[in-house]
Amino acid sequence: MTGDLPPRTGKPIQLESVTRRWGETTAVDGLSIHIPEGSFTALLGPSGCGKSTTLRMIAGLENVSEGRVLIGGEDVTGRPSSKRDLSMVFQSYALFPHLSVAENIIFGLKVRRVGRADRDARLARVAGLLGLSTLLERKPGQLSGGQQQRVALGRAIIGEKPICLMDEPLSNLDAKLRHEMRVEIRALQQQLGFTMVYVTHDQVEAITMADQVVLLNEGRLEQAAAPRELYEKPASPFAARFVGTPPMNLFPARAFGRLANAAEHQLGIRPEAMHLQDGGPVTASVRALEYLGADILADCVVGGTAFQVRLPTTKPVVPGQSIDLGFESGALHVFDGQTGRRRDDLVSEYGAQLRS
Amino acid sequence: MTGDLPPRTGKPIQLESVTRRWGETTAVDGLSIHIPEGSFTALLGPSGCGKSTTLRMIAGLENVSEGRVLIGGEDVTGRPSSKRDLSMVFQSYALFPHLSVAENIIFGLKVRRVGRADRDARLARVAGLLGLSTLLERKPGQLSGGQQQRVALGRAIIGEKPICLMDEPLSNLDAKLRHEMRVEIRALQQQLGFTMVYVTHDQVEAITMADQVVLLNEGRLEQAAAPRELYEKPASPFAARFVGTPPMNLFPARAFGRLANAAEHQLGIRPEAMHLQDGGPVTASVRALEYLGADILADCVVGGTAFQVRLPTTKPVVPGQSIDLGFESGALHVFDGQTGRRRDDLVSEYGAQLRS
Amino acid sequence: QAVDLQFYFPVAVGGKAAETIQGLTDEYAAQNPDVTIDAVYAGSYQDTVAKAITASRGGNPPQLSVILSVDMFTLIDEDLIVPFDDYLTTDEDKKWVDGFYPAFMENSQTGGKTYGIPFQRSTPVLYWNKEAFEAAGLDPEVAPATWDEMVEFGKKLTKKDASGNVTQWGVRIPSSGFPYWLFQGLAIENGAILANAEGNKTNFDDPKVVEALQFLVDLSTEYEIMAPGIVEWGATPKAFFEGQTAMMWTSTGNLTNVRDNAPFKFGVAMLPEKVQRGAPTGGGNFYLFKGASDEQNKAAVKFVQWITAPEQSAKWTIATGYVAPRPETWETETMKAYAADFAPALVARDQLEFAKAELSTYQNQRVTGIFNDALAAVITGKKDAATALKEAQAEADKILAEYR
Amino acid sequence: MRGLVFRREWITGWLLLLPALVFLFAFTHIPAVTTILNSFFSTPRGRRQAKFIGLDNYERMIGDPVFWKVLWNNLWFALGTIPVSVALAIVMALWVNEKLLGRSFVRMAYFTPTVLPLIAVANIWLFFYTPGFGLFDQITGFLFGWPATNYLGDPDTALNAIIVVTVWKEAGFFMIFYLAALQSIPVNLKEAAQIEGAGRWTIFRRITFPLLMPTTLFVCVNAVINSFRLVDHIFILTDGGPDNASALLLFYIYEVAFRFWETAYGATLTVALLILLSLLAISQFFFFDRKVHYK
Amino acid sequence: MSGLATNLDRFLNVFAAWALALIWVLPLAYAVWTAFHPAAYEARFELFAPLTLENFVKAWDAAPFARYFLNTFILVTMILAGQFILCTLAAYAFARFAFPGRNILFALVLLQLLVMPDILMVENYQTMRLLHLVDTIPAIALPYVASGFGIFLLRQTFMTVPKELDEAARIEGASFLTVLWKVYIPLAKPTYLAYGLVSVSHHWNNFLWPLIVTNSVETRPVTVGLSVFSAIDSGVEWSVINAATLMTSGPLLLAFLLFQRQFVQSFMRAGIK
Ligand SMILES: Nc1ncnc2c1ncn2[C@@H]1O[C@H](COP(=O)(O)OP(=O)(O)OP(=O)(O)O)[C@@H](O)[C@H]1O
Ligand SMILES: Nc1ncnc2c1ncn2[C@@H]1O[C@H](COP(=O)(O)OP(=O)(O)OP(=O)(O)O)[C@@H](O)[C@H]1O
Ligand SMILES: [Mg+2]
Ligand SMILES: [Mg+2]
Repeated sequence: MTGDLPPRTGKPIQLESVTRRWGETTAVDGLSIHIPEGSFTALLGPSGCGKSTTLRMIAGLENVSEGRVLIGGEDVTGRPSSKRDLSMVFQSYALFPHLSVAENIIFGLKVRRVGRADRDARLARVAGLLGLSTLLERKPGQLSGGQQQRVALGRAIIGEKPICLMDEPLSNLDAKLRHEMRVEIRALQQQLGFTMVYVTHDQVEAITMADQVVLLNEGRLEQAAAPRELYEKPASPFAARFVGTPPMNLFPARAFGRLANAAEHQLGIRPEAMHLQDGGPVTASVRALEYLGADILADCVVGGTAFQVRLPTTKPVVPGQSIDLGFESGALHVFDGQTGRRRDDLVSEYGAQLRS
Repeated sequence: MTGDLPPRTGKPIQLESVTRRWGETTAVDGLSIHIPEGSFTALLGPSGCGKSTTLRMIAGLENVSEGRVLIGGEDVTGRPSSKRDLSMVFQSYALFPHLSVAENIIFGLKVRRVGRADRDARLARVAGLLGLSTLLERKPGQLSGGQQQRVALGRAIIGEKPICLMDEPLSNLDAKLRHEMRVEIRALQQQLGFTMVYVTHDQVEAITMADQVVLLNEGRLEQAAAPRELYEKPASPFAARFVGTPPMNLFPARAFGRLANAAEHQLGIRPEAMHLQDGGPVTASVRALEYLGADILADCVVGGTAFQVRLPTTKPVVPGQSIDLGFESGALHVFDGQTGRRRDDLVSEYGAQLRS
Repeated sequence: QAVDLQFYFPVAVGGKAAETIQGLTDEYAAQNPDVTIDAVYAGSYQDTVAKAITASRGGNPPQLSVILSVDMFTLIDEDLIVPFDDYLTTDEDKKWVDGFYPAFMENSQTGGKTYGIPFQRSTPVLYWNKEAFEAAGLDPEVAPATWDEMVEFGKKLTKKDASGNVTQWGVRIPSSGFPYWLFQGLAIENGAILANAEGNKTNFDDPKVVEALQFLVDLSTEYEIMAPGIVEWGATPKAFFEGQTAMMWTSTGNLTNVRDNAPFKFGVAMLPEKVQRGAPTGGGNFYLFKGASDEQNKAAVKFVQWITAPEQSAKWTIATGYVAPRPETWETETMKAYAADFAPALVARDQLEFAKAELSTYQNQRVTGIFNDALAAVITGKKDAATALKEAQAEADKILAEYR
Repeated sequence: MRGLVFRREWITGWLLLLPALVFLFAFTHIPAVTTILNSFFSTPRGRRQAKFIGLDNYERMIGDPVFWKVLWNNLWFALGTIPVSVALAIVMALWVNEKLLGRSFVRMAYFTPTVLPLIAVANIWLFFYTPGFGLFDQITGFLFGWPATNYLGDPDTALNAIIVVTVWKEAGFFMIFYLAALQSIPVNLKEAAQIEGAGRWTIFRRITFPLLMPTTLFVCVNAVINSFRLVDHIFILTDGGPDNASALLLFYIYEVAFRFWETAYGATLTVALLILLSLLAISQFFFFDRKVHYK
Repeated sequence: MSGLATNLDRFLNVFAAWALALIWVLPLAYAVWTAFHPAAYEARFELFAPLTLENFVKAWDAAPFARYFLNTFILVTMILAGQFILCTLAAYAFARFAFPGRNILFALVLLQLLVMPDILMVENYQTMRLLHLVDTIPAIALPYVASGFGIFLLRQTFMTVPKELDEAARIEGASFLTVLWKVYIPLAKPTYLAYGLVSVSHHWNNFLWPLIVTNSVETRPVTVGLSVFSAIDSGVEWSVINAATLMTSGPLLLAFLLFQRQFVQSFMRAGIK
């Protein structure tokens, strides 16, 4: 994919307490993150939490109300987008309706006067990669939703810029294509070494692709960590429940008979971390079952708190049944009742008490 | 959600060898499907296979090149959309940019002159359901992508029409919200009894929500069946690989040493249907591992054919290792080498041979 | 039962005129309850003809209208007007017709019939800046009386600045829009008559006309006392006020304007003579339109007689600067007082003695259009006078042939 | 079935058009047909009825040097006004659509030609052009010491002087439509282009301008037509002179029809103008409409 | 570096825009200058020239302007309402309906752009007489209510409205007129504004046809009053003409100042992917 250009390395991005307000709405609130060069950073968070806004501020499309944006160590806060040397996939695609697919994709190359031969070669490769080869002459209006999205993707990757921003670039693709694209994008990114900031609502995507996941909530940073850490050591109940499907089960410590006198902490266990274990520490009654293909998701209840467990289809349970569940000791998470912060110091204590 | 109106029951939809062409492109090709009243039908298929086009033909937005569309038993092929009494979520949202969120949602109610009080009550409920209550005065341009999508959803469900068409209505929502929405939509549909045609690329969505899944491929019907059946008895290799993530592994029968003389059939086993089993029938070498959170996806190879297995994180394997895998006999699928059709008659035979 | 009259009038000298006409008609209506007069302002002269013809063709003609005197032949040709004679039956009436200045009647009668009654009539005169005369060492009270004097004075009056750009011209004879009118002054002074009384023959190629035109061109090219090229009519008074020119030829219709706005003492004189004094007349006449009932026509004639009567005419003249068309008007006390106060007003009247009919033929606008184009071509140096006028004459002949 | 639907759409279309067409026919087309018919007759004058004279009027037109002169003038005029005014209109619209210092004032300035009646404005331009004390001469005299220039009175400059006034009028007029059209261009397209490194000019050339094409088509068709229609100011500024140097076709038609009252010949010239404009404007429309990207 | 270039670029743009604006406003500025100064200062631009309102007084007294303003107001309202309705319906038909004869009919509409209404004055006068409308305000208005210009303009605008919005409205059960009313018209608002201002300006300033088809003070528009000053026989009196022009165009300028902000609306086209 590099064409005749030498592969360029990415640039680091630094946001320093960046804020964006519209009147009374604060979309992004004092956000500070560091995105190392050549890394793949996923922005994750609920709808409306400020992911796109953050991306757009990095791109220079949105004014920064407060704070600074640094790219490659330089303060670019006031620099126009066209001078930031990056590419972007818009959540709304933003395809040029009057240009054909091919022209849309090579738009940036033309702007930069890349030679015709090089341009055509790159176009052919990108189009092949995205399965758009037969559609190059069409206008965006004649494409399906997923095809449009792929064109937007093509426009972003053909430029091989040091920074690439993608806003939910695969949301309208089917699972298979999505998987292929994930692999391709990741391969491309590693090969060319550009810095990727990737907005997604798909956790599998975030977890499988990213070096770093930035979790936002209502415009503020919730946690920035490697995917595995985010999954295994969520910093807050929000992070715990947001990452992982179905979400982590949270119980007030007192929900368990054996912990009736515990402080107001919250205990968390992931549905997939529990398994049927006769005489296991948690005894729950099954309320409902949801068939998921490979597994069954069981809605259970313990001490008045509802939670879910993922069980294999091989061992059937029925609603109304009472089951004993166990979990590995490392699967327990404890969060402070007041601050909401993670309390790893209490894990072994609670684990022991539960099993006692 | 029914307001003061009596709950209306859905209408059945029937497509009779419907075809849609643009010049040389055939987007939908002789498609015949029956969608029973009050059912929840998911349209599934790769990007560009004609899902949206099918939906738009049902809605009357796209001319039918050939064939007929029947709604409630009546031929509506030439009837304008406004007379078809249905609602729709567009893949592109199609929000009215000049109207506020509230006005967008109640657009249809106003058109039908629903009384003010009723309208306001319904709006409040829908907005609450979709988490839009604080955004009602905004214009679509001031919303995030996911918020826009929810407005589109709100506009479609507030009308409580006998038929509701949704084109990837949750694609831009985060996992949590998506899950909630799925539950709400399904509940609403069952409560009001309308007929739902739902395009999605998310199989979990299709499988958990739908009564019937219609799988399209290049404009033609691949399979129409209940989700469980589609997953458990895919009618073709395409269906087998398209449904389920990661896709079903397909092997030429001869890839296995023990079947070296078999006919040119294809054998399929799902990655999650295999498990480590010392001395199991399949001996493969591990190539690479992908961390998925709860599981590990192992890329393996047997007889020159690559395939994937989902393994629990609890039993670690390493690349290069050779592993023995087993599977339940019901997990084997056999497809005819010529026609591609499913050959359930051969399953036990192949199963026995493999295990022998 | 009252007789209804509709009366179109144009305005060519600013707001006062419309007011005065309106006032006069109101006054008449008050005095004559048996007539209602609807005086309709109809724009410029051009607009008025357009309106009158459109309305007539639409079957809705006015009974009376003031239109350019030179349009008489056109209106006859269009069969839109009727002569006054049918309604001027008594001796008194006939005497009344003879009571207008003959120069004005030349454009009002043809074929022995009276089609127009002079009303808002004018004639061009020469205005001069007394202070500029004084500065140039000329007697500020004496205007040039002949062409030669005009040239001589003009040379003295033409001033240049250090870089050779002219800051004050000697004379200004505007030539935009309707150059034939002022040129006609020159032509008449040179003894030429541009068209016959029947309106079907022109004399554009008369050597006297050629000579007059050559003189006009020479003012700029040879004597260099007038700005070259087409000289704008509308900006002429302003140029005079601004000291851009020391003398100007323009209509008596400007008298009020000049009196009000000239920031210096000025004089008004007759146009200078060559072989004779001379000037064209100009302005509008009353016409009676076809399609009215006898009663209406009679009432209209009565109204015309009233409004041209001395008292009314005096008011009108004083308000607008138009030349009162009947000598008797000048005998009224009002006019005498006015003239005593503002002597220049008399110059135009006195010049009428030498004035001739304004160029007017059948298909008048077209013929004068041809003539105007020829004049413009010569003034801008695109053609020489003789050829241009010869060509113009040939074209005019072609058009007028069918009227002979 | 389907035929029925199509017919319903037809009927709706026709019904929507009906009110407008009634008025168009009553006040434009039927009178226009009368005009065309008139061109085959002689001008009725008073007692002489109009009589059928076939193509005589057209022959006369072919032989009329003034006609050819004004036609050439008009073509030159069109060439001088259309490109400049359309280009200026776009530039002006882009400017006042941006965040610009004192945008309200600038916008109002560009709008003045539309608000002020052309006749009145023509008088003002008359002053600007007046030799000696006119504004232009005052300025050029003051700055460069140039002598007085008779812009309107010289056949070589008269038409150009008219062109300047027309450009002034037209650019401000078309600016309004471009300004309105600019509002419907989605911002995110500009953003996408910016991201791709496109500067102002590239964004304009590759994005804004193509998306403005529907308006440009409208403006160009109107510019062509206006270059044959805008004559009001000529009456004041030059009255077509000197020697028809600044007369345009429509001006000549007015002269023939409303000064000379040669209605038949006027009709003939009108027919010529209509044919010319149809060729230039309507065919321009149908040719380009297919190429314009609307949505 | 690049910041400097951008600033220079911006500066040049502002400079050019202002330079052009100053040229463009020159006639208006001159009109204001002369209107508020005595005639002697028509061609002399001295900072401390005495100010006067006399020109306005003179202009106002020259005609019954109060009545003329009322008439003009009624006239333009009538024309504008008619044009908006007729042109909207027709443009909608051309933009979004397929029917036989569409091209021919559109050519007929374009033809109206070509035909100068003044040329048809005599015929139209006859029509008005047949309708007994001579000397009424509707007579001035009628020939202009179906405007080819407006139909063409609105068609171009409607064509750029995203089809999805039309579709979404139809799905919601909106009839074609509701779609027009609730989708096309609001989205074309800037165009309506532009057209409205242009049309009002044009008919506010129209002269010849009103002059010919009306006779009485009760029906005539301000231009007729204004025309009194464009006298031929006397020279041009710029100060009075310009005062009169400012007086008659004043409401238009005011309307523009009020509406100009509305031109810039930024909501457009979000909400569609
Ligand atoms: N206006 C058009 N002209 C030509 N081809 C078109 C047009 N619209 C759609 N198509 C083609 O028809 C096919 C089906 O399109 P459709 O939008 O139905 O796909 P889809 O199944 O909805 O895909 P996706 O999941 O990507 O939205 C696509 O290949 C598309 O390129
Ligand atoms: N122009 C605007 N005016 C006011 N509020 C805005 C505007 N644009 C965005 N917002 C608000 O800012 C917040 C953040 O928006 P943003 O688009 O960044 O969300 P997001 O994280 O990308 O969400 P999604 O996943 O739904 O796309 C949202 O609540 C949104 O409503
Ligand atoms: Mg977003
Ligand atoms: Mg689709």
